[in-house]
Amino acid sequence: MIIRYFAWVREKAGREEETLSPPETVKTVADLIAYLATIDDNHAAAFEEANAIRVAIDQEHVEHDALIAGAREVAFFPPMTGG
Amino acid sequence: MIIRYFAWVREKAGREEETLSPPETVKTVADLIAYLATIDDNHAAAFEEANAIRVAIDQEHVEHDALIAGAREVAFFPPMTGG
Amino acid sequence: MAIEPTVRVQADNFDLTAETGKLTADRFDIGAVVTFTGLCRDEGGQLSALELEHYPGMAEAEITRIARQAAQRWSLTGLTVIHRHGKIAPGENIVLVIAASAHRQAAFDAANYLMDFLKTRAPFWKKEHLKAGGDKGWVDAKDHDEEALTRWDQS
Amino acid sequence: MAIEPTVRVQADNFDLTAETGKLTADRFDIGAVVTFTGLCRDEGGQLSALELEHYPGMAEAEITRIARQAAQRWSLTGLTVIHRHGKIAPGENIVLVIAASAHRQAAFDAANYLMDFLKTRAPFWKKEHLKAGGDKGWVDAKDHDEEALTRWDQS
Repeated sequence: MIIRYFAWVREKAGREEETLSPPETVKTVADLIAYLATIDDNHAAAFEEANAIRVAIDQEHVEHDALIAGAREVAFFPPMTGG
Repeated sequence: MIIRYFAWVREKAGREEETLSPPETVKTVADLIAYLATIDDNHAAAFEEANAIRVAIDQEHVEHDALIAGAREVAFFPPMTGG
Repeated sequence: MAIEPTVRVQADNFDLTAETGKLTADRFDIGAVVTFTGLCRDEGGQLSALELEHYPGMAEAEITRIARQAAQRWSLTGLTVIHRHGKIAPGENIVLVIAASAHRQAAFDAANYLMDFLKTRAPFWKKEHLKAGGDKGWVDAKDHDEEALTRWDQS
Repeated sequence: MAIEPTVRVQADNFDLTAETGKLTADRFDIGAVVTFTGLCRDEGGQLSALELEHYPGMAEAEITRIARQAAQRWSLTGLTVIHRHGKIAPGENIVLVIAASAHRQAAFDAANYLMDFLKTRAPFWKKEHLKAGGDKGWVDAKDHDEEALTRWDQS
């Protein structure tokens, strides 16, 4: 699974993307966030304000309760400020 | 007093403008319309549907009950179709 | 203080980029520019031209009056209205409204308001000339254009 | 059938007249074209540039999704969205929406809808770079942008 980070989530995580295989107990986006936050201090900082973080699975917006089964790419980013 | 006509009011009246001095009994726009309609057949045709006709006094929209005292220019035209 | 609108009534066409550039050049307080362009439609393919008759003097005065109302009501950095007169071929431009503001909704609303009031208050009249020769007479005013104004009533 | 929108995400600037011309050329069924241009503001005079980070691929996909919703909801003859990324100087263009329609209100509403949804759904993030060096960090999303969406709810 490819994990991508944007804006301040990217800066805090200290990376643009990484590829990893979360354990089978990780079912939802919220589970994935909790799992990623345990990787190291950078990841912990990136996900400190978990509620503020928006998520896309395979480039579509999803909520934190979405299931990640079958996801190829999961992206984490702050609320968007386009336009 | 200058009287101006536009669009189908102009075509029916058979003229773009004319200068005339209505009698003192002509107080309002409605009075002026009634007076003009008596001038000849063309004028009668132009004002046949009096309710459909819009009026401006000195280039500002007015209603048919507006007073014409002091008016320099009175214009008659159909509902506008600009834009 | 409300800005002073730019109003032009002309036979010539206008250029969107050029007119917008006049409002935005060397400024850093504009976040949003909304333009409205009205064009001559001819879905039936019958028209040779639309002829726009206008009341010179009053056309400029009335558009200016409406534009000043918009500039009072919304916080704008610039407002331009250009209305063409004379014969206009199908597909050509008729009218341009440009509203510039710090924020997007003021620009959208001001341009929308301007167009609603221009339709029923600006002294212009349209006659349809036919390719086959002659004309279809004067275009009737539409009731729904008059009704559209009520949404701008302020309580 | 709803038209297919044109969506571009690019570093380069765009031209209003040229982009509008692509939608209107050789057509006689368009009565109204509304354009919205979003520009980089800098009222305090502190910014050297706004940097727009985006999510390549998703940015195009999400804008296309929003644009198709607008094309379903309103009767349009054309719809173009161009969103820039990278460093943008104060006063420069950021985003362009063009909605063309037979009738004016559809064009206004579609462009207005597009901008509301782009603000909060298109994956772009703004960072403010300062003339004095360094940056002011990432621009916060605004609550009122999220609230603006509720007016588009359909009953």
